[in-house]
Amino acid sequence: MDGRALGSLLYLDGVSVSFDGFKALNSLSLVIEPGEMRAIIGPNGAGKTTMMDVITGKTRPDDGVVVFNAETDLTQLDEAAIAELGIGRKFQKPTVFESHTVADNIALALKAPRSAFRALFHLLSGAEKDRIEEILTTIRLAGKRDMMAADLSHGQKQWLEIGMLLAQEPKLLLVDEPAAGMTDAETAATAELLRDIAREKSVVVVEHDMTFVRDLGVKVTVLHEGSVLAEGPLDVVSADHRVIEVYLGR
Amino acid sequence: MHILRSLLLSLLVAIAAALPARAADDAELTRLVDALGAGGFDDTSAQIAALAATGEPRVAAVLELLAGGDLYVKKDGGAVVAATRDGKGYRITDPLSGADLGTVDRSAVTKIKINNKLRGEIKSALGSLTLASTDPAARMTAAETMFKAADPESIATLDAAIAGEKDPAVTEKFAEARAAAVLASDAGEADKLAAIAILKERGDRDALALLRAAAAGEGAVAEAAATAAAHVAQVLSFWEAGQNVWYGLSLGSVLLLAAIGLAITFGVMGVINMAHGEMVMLGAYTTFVVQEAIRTSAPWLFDYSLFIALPLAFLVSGIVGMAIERGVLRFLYGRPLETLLATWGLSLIIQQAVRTVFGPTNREVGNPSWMSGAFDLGHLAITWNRLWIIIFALAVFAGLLAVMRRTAFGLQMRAVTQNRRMAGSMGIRTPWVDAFTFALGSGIAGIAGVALSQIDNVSPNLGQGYIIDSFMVVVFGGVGNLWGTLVGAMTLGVLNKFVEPYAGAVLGKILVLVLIILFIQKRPRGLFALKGRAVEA
Amino acid sequence: MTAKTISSRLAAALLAGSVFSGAFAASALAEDTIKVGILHSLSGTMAISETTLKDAMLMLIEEQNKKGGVLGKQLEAVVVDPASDWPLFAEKARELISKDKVSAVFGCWTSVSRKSVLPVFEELNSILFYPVQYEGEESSRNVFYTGAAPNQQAVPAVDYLMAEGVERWVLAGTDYVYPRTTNKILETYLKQKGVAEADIMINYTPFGHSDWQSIVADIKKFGSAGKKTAVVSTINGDANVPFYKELANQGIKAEDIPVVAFSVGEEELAGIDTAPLVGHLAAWNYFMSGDSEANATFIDQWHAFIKDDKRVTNDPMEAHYIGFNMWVKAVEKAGTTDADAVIDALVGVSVPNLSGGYSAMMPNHHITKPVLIGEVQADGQFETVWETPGLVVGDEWSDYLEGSKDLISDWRAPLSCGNFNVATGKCGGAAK
Amino acid sequence: MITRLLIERLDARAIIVVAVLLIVAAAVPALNLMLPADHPLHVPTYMVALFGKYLSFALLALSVDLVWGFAGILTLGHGAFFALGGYVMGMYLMRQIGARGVYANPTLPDFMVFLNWKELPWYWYGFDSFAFAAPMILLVPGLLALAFGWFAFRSRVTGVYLSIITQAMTFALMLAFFRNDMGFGGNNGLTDFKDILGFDIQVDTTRAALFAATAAMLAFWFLVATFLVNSKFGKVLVGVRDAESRTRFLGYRVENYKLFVWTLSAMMAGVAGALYVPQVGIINPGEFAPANSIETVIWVAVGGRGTLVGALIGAIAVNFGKTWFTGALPEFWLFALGGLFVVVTLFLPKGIVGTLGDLFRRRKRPVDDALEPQPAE
Repeated sequence: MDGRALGSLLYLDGVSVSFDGFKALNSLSLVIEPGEMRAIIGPNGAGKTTMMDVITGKTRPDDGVVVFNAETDLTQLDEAAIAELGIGRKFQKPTVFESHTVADNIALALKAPRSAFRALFHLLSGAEKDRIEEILTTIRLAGKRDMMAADLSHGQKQWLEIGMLLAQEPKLLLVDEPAAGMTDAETAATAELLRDIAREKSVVVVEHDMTFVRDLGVKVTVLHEGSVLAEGPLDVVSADHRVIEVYLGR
Repeated sequence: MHILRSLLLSLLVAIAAALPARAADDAELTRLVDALGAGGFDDTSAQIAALAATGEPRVAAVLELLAGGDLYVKKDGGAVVAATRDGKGYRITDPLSGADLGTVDRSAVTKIKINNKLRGEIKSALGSLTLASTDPAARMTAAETMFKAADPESIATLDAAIAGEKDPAVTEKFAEARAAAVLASDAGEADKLAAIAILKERGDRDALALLRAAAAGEGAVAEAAATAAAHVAQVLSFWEAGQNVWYGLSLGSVLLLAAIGLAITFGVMGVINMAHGEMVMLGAYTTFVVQEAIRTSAPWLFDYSLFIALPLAFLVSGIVGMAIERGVLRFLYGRPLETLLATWGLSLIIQQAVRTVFGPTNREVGNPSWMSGAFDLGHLAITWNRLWIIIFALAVFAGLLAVMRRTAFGLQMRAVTQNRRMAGSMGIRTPWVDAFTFALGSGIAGIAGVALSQIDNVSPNLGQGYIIDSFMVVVFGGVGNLWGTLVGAMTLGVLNKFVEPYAGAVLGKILVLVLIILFIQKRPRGLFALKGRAVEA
Repeated sequence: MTAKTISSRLAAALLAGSVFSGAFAASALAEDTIKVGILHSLSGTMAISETTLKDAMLMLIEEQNKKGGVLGKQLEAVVVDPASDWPLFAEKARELISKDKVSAVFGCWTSVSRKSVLPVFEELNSILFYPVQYEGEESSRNVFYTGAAPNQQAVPAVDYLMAEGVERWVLAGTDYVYPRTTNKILETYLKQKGVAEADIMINYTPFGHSDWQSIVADIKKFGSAGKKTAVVSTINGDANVPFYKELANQGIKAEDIPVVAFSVGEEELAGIDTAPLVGHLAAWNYFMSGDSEANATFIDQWHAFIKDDKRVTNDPMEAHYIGFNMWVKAVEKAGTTDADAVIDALVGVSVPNLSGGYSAMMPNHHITKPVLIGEVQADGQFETVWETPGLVVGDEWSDYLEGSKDLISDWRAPLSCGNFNVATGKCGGAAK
Repeated sequence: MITRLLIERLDARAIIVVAVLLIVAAAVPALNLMLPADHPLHVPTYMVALFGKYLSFALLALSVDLVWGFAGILTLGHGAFFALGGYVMGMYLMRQIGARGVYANPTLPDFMVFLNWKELPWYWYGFDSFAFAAPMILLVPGLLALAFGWFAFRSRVTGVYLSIITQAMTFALMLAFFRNDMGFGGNNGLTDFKDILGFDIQVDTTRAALFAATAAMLAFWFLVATFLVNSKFGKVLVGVRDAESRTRFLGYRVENYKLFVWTLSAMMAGVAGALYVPQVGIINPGEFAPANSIETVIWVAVGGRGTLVGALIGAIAVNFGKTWFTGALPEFWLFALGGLFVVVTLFLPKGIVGTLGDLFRRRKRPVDDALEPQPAE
């Protein structure tokens, strides 16, 4: 195992991915400390989603190192194994189980054995029910417990998905554009929610919305053409002339 | 047939005029011809031999008539006449002179029956009679017939013919026929060795058979024949591989034609179009209707019938396709699985409708003359219809590619399928693009039907036979990729034809299906899969 | 169908009213028809062949009704569509017999459909007339086989070709029971006649095979060995058109390699341009070109009934013609439509066939037929080039198959057995 | 624990369906056997066989609904599992004929005798005993499904690609079984059965018993299916259907879930085939035809996908329609059937059961989605 990863929660070094000749990631390196919250910004096609795909096992990198918790090589694992390690992911487009109730959505995400056989004879315990209630309260959907997820509003779906992530009890949350399609009030509430979460877990947020990133008030990494362009507090980064040129300036 | 016959007739008259000394006694000839009317097949056989033995050129015309089934016996008096259908009765002529004898009732004459064996005998009799024909093609045919006969007694005749021949191609054929005859005779070793060399040069299956027969004995001749046969067999096995490739491409082009419309309706639009085969069928039936109209009102246009049928088939299937899209499918976008259900229902309806209108039986669609027969390319036998179908399939493919890439409609079509909402907001009338895209796919299926009518049954079940293969091709090639469809079709075609000789037709097909299943495990999105994030969209 | 039923009942009522002028209550007689089941596929793959037979049956029934019906009652056709689906054949047969109470059923095409309905007819004790040539190896008390057995078609055809000097044989067929059995019989027969193993090539293709390039090329190759070669084709219906088109295109002429077919009749040829196929052969028990009075009448009736002068007639139609007339005669003879009585009455019944002679129902429930060999003509018709001097009795158990050479069938009392073993003297097969 | 499991998993609908099936299982044979033939309530024997066929189709439809309706696997090849189950049963019934075949050969079935087979192929061994054949009804389709699914789901073949290779599978099997060299009777298949478990297959009591067994078996599998879809397993399956990647990122091994339900469903289809064969009296390669599999999917769609009971209703309704149309409108029934499919897709997109359910729910639920933010794309 790569010694340099010691002490980090997530360690990416020299990761490259290309699709049909197009370099989606170009020798990308990134380190997330335990308990850290990080915002990642970058123009379209900068490689944000591909980076998430690599971390979560959806895409195998052509080259490079991806280490979780300083001990596990993520490039050798599939999505399910990585999820079980404690990495949760929220998609850009809210993805929930539309034909299940809100409570069932959370119940399916609860940390529990994932094998098909166990699922067949699984019965919801009292502790699990309490946990579901707790999460529903956190994501402000307690009153919509028995509603079909399909009938939720867009913002509520975003929250439900975050709630499902929480239910997984991950060590690291990857959150892709959580504020997309939300009203200003909802955006602010989401930022608050994420800050709450970040007290216990590491969070990586990919976001376009500058107000939102400012609300988060965390270290920012700017991606461009598949590699890191700049890193630091938002004020510092937004003053960087290269960043202004490729992203903020446009 | 008729042209050939009249040509021969005039030719023979000319020869007859030039050689009055050889003219047999007219009365004797008439007696021989009239004798044809009596007895069974064995008698007829003897009578043909007697006629041929006269060496009289006019006999050739009579024999041609006999082979064509146009010789009749008058019930009254037993005279043999040539007869052609004329309304309710027959117009009869004298078979030797061609003089008009008026018309008679159907019951007044009986046809002189012949069978295959007699047809063969007439052919070889005509062979020796036409060796001296002025038409090189006729001499070639005669030489070929004599080659097949390999009769030692014809060596002298052939020698004479070779001496008088000026056309080198014909001389070669005569020499080959002579070689075949020499090998079958008891000629000397040198002669036979020379004959073997000629046959080795010819190098086809017939020559191989003769050489193998000659190799059966012992001595220098047998040895030479064996070596020559081995050589020929080896060369032929190379050609055989080539022939398999050709068959494969030809099968591939049929698959391509069947699948290419589906590559649009299913591949580009995502409609699981189970009525695709019925669009092909409608195209084939359009061809039938066009040919039927031509047969009754304008027979001279028959050779152009396919050119007339092509645009019509495109229109018929295209309009039906558009009606389906406007009437049913447009309510189902975003629910691809339900398109399966609806199009399946439509395919049942279309099939039964065709069955009701045209009847359940096969309908005859003829091959125009330029699509009949075969020619040799080296030792490859290339049939014209297959060649044209390959060319046609590639032309359709190229045309479709051009429409997709080069026209405004193609651009709109791609825009709509990639991002409907965006295309709509840019002012593209997406409903009409959908309708025309589906019509285009259906129309192309229709013109595929025109081509398939040339090699397959035209029946209400026509489409059913192709639907599964079409889906296999599109999926194997990669949904949404035209080039994938082309490569997929050709690969499956060639694969099939290389497996078939070893495994047989049934097992071969099973193997190909299993290979497709395994291949999809390896490449879950087909041969030409789109990679990257676009897939998820 | 409903319209037809109503009109036939109306006709019956009118007839009764005029003939018996009130002696019978017209309404009572109108109810009292004899029902005849027609079990032919009108959709699916077999519709192509079977629809014609349904029409032929309707015509025969109509003609019989014009003659006053049977036993003074009108006949009523009950048409169902088994849709080329074999289990559906059994279901529809049961429906015809149990629900519609038909007196006899005319139907099926292909052995599998017959095998599917056979237990139903035996269980419910009804009568089936099967009009298509088949592989034999069966004899049921409830089935009457009016099509040809292999000895009425395949064997004479091979005899003819042998007499014509053929020495090398291609046995090409679709991979199902009829070709398999026929080819087994022919193979044994040919070997008995001294044909070497190397001179026989056997090839099977799937149903609806449409790409014949390789196989035709193989045939061509096999045929270029210097010996006269012929193809014996048991290729099934749909696959024939592309097969013949490929033969024509690859230039295989009948003089070089003749093809003799057992499943290609006038109806199949109607879908092909036959000019390049002149001289290829078929063996049947009836040709439309046959020169008899009965045939001419039959063809005229058919054209009038179907309202199309171009429609052809074929061998299975003749089989239904014979079968139907036999049934009518047997019912008249028995004086009832009761199945047992009719089954017993049928054996020995003799009716005119369309080739100018008579066909008789034999105790093995097969019929006597002339065997005709015809050559394809340019107009899509066949011309008879050879025929058996007399009638041939259908042989249900082939003499050329090991399992069945000792079996005979005789449904007359006292034997009344479909598989009597003459070697062991027991009914019930070949107990070794 | 087990009682709680059962109580939680079984809903009112399942109990009603099972009750109805059990009543039918008892009533139809009773009405057939105990009433005289001219009684107005008498069910004729041909109807018993017909209903038995419908119910085995219903079981097949149930198995398709399980994979298509709940796991989102559009199978166009389930007919293959049905037919394999049917062939297993056919082989057992064939061996039961024994020396009563036309050639009286005690071991070889008739079709082998007249094609000059000398001995029984090894894969026919054991089928003379029901104790061997019965597990094979589950094992043969199950193993094929396991092997096929293991490859396909691990390679993540999805959507139409999966549908088409299931179609290729059944098509290949059809061609294979058509081959006489396979030793399964070729095109003719297996037929002319005499008895089952020692009872004459043609007598009314056996038919009635077969019918009752089919209805009971359907009830049993309906319970199994209900248990499955109401469990967490079933919820994961629906999750896979609606958002496969979400399920994966939650840590579920989608391929295992799919493989389990796929194999189970194949076994159900096999049982359906095994019950079908003795009632219709024939099994032949036509059952493998891709068209049959497509038709099964259509039954499910007509009844209502993802509702379980819809599969039953769809299968019975369409097949009843087919029986009626082929008798009443022999020349035009395809128009009626085709028209039905088009009309159902256009006007009842959720099938009969789904549409009824919607009507019911709409009355119950208040409309509260007026103030929703529009999604930004």
